[in-house]
Amino acid sequence: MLKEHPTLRHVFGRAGWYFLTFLVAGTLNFVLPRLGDANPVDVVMSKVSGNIDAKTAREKEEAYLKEFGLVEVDSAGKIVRDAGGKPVKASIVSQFVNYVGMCLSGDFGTSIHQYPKKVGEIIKTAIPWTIALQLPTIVFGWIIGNILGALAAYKRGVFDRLFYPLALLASAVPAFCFGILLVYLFAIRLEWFPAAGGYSEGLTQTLSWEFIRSASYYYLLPFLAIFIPVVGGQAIGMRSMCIYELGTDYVKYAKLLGIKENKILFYMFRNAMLPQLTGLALALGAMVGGSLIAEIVFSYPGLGLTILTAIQGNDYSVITGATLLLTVCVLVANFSVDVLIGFLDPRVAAGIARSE
Amino acid sequence: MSDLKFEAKDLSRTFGHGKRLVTAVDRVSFSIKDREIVSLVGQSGCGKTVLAKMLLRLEAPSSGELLFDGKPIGGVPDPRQHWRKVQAVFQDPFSAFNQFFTIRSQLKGSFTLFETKPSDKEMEERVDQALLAVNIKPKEIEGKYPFELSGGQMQRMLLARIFILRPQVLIADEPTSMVDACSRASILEYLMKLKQELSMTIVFVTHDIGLAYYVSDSIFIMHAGKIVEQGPPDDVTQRPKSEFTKKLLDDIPNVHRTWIDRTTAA
Amino acid sequence: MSEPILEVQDLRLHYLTRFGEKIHAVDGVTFELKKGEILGIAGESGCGKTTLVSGLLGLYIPPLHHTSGDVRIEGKSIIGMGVERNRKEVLGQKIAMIPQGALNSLNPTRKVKDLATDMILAHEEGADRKVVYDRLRERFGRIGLDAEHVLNSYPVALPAGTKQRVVIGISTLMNPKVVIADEPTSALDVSTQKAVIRLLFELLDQGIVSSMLFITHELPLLRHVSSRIAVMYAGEFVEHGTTEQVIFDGRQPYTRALMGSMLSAEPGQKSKKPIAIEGAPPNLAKPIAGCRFAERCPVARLDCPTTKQVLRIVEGREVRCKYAESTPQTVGNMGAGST
Amino acid sequence: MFKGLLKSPAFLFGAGLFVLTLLVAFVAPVFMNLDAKTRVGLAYVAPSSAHWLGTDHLGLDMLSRLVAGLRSSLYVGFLAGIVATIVGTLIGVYGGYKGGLLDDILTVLTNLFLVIPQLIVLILLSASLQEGRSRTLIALIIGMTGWTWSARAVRAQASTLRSRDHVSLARINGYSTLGIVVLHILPYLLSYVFMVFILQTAIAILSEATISLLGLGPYDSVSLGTILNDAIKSEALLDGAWWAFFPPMILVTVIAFSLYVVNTAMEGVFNPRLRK
Repeated sequence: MLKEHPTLRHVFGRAGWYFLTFLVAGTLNFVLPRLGDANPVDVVMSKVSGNIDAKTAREKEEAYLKEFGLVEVDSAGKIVRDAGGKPVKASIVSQFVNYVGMCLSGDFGTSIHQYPKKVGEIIKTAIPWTIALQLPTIVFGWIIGNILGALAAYKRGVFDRLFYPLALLASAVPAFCFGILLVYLFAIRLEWFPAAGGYSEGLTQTLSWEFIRSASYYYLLPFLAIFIPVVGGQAIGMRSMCIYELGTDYVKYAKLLGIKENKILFYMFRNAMLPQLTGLALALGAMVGGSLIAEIVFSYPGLGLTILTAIQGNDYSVITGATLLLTVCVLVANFSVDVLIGFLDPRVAAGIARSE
Repeated sequence: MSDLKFEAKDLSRTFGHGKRLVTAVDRVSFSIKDREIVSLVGQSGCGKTVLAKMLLRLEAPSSGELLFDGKPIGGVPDPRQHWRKVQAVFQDPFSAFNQFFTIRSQLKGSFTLFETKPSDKEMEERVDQALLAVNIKPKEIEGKYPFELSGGQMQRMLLARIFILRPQVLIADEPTSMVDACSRASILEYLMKLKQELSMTIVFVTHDIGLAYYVSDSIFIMHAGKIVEQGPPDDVTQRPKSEFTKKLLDDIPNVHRTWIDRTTAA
Repeated sequence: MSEPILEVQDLRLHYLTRFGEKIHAVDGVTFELKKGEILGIAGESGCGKTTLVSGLLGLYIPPLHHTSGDVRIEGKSIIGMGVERNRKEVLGQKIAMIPQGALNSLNPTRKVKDLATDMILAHEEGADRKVVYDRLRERFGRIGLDAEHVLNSYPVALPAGTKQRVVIGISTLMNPKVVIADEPTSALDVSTQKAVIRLLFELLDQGIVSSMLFITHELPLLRHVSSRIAVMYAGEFVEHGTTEQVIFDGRQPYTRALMGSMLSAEPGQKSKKPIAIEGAPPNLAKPIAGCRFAERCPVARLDCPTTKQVLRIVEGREVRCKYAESTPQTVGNMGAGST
Repeated sequence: MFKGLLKSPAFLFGAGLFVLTLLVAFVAPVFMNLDAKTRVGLAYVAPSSAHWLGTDHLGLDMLSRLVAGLRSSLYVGFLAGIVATIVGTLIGVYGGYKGGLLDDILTVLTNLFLVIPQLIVLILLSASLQEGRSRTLIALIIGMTGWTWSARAVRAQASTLRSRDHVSLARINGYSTLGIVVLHILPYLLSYVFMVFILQTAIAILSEATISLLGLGPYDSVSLGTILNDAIKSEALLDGAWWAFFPPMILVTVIAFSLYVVNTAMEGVFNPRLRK
């Protein structure tokens, strides 16, 4: 059946590929925090053990060890102990099995810093903010950047000569630097916009008109901080893609046929856009990473801030939970772009183009 | 030892696997005699270049047998032994040389193949001789890089390399197709000179049946990976047996024969 | 004879290099093309034939510039008419191009019918798409294509021979007065080449196109294609006559060399010896006093490099060689008599 | 070929800008009395003739810190750039030239790590390293996680070279695989690999700044990123102490921008299709 539907086959192929990527990413998420010699529980204990007695400290430590799946647990949920009454350390394999089981049930563990708050809960409040900020920004940035890049390639001359260095500069400015500049200028100096947060403090997160207005007001600066570098980077890529397309045989032929200029521009734009989409899929990870840091500059209540607080509080379970979820988001976004390519590129539809 | 240079039995070469399996050379059998000029004639994609690369030991056969001097080509562990005896000139002389080194140093690089490298002085002398053999004064190319010469000159550099290496067999892959019509004749002249001076066996790979007819003792017509017809040039071109050869000969424009009958075309 | 469709009068074109040098790539070309006629132009890479084509289309995109001379189609000059008018009234409408790389000439992300419709709409604004589609179906069927299938395909799905046909079909949709075929067959195998040339004949015989220029680097091929042949070297026509004259009795030594380089598979060919000509065409940035081929000519005489050569009529054809009358038969060997 | 670069105004501008930052980092300390370790006044003292860029949150001389930070950032950038370029080039050239099963595996791995955000791997690794986080280790980590796109790019280039006639000719000339790669493949990739190196360096400097901002910067030295992190943590932004965050910000941007300009200028010179 799939044979007659190359686009569908492409979609399934990509889905399988991203699932494989997810498995690798998930494994990394498990392995990397365990690479260093720092044991998360030791780190936490060193912070909390100062003003408690030895017994409470040991109970606390054991609770943490269990929470982290670092000790063997019997079927009744009790810690397995050796002859000396010490908890038996879980083998790396059983740790991994435990980890996979928890991930599958959507349980990312318990926060250390905000004990006994569940990690899932913390992330759940942060993730809508990050998606609401980044998704539209990257999509619009991509569209506007591509239009500007195509214009520069087509017009050349003065427009290109002014626009190109600016686009290069915009793509070189890290989102966080741009964010700091915006906060300093428009929030601290001019006081036109708020310097930090996602909405006015007194409000509750409901879908009230007042809340939306406040959130939009807080949205503008972080939006610009991410938007401008994305536009710059995309415009530069699109510009060189379009210059390439303008030199191809099919454009020359279309000119020889007397086809109208704007029609040829449309050909160029469409064909240059396809590799730009592939490029977007590849750059998405870096873009999201950069934007995350920009969120921090604005103390935006998204994942960036969550990760920062977790790092400052050595909150391992939150760090790993947040990064895992972020990876999933990036992979889903990547997959969507790939599916989009499958529908837009007739070469995929004809079953000719690649499916890595 | 027989007087056969190459012998192939059911020789095949495939690329890829599964659904994407492409058979470039499909169970061909042939023999090439010592000091013979054989032409592999076919259109692009017929498998002639892949077959030539197998003769050169640049591609390994997927199945079947390919003997050189009675022994399997892949049997000798060091391929350099094969390349001392079997050498090649390529279609595009510009891409055949490395643009980062002078032509002279690359010609000298051919001595890498020798079992015992001659002294530097002898190498220089032999390069000079080879250059003179293709009618180029050593001074003309002194300090020059490939992109500084014309296509005809570069093709002669490839031939000069053969004069240095003096192999028993030369595989010539479309040596005249990238050269302007005017220079084509001179390239042919040098090839014939090589053949006479070194009493070489030459395997010509070409799409031009006229050229094949002109130079060869034997012609192999290739189509879709198979050798569809082989024999002496007069038999193959004047009394073709295979339908493919007949169509090929019919489709080649020939100034002395009606090619397209315009009265029936309308 | 009927009125000429295309008249080219002493056309001169030059490129302006970054260093302000003028390269005179086409240097005084004159010819006419009548209804139903095919003129072959033969020359090797760098002889100026591709530049000549741009000139004939009226496309002067820097660094290419028009120096002097005129190009007229049905009596009307197409030189100096603004880009937009040139696009609408000339390109594809009066002169159509069949480009060299047909395989890459079709927009890979556009169905054949959409590209063809774009072509028609570019010249007939506001045409009804339904009517246009019927017209496309009719025309594609006429040139031997499975119209319904081909029109609804993307180029990637079509085999090379079909793609070549599609390009020819689209180029000639507006029934152009002149078709310029620029090496349309050089990338094809001989069987497809034959089919393509047959198709070009059909278009001419059916009156879809009025006249044709066939440009190639293979002079012998023109034997079967054109009624007249012009041989081009270093920006000039060096010989211009009927196909019989040029192919079998070329008087410019260069024409002979081009003919001699072709070997055909027939008895008697083995004994002939092709004449080797070395060297490269001259640099066109500098003025050349004498014959442009003198440096490479195997029968050049002492005064050839210094005497200005003009096109003159020798035995019914134009030739640019002072010693055309006595060009020895030994140059090349496609001598007359073997017809 | 490299002469073309010296005629390109964009290249000269970008390279000039970058050299300027090098001068600030390595020549300025020779002429100026810089000390990044001693308190010279209160926190966030505004710039004066004695302290051109004022003081930071601890009352240290900002200019001294900045120069030290710039050196660290450049060190991390170059080291990570070199590691990523070498790893990427080796994997790319091997895969592109040799092909085969190992190439297939490497290609799958490369594409896998290409979509997993580098930042996430950096965060997880740096967080688990704790006190062991020296700037050298950070550079190595950035390099070892950043090679993927350069491997992919180099592989594509190398595989087109593999089927080139001059490589076939080198083979039948009897050159060893190493000889072919060194003499007949790498020279063709040289300008390309250099461009990869420049981009990798720029990206590494940005990456270091990014993880330092998260508080995962080097423990053993100050870098542009840690200066920024200090400024943000100590609320220099809200205090209006612009000298605490603008200078490191500008330096990071100038380095990235100048390297981007150099890279695109090189592309323009080496890739004639973009020229006009």
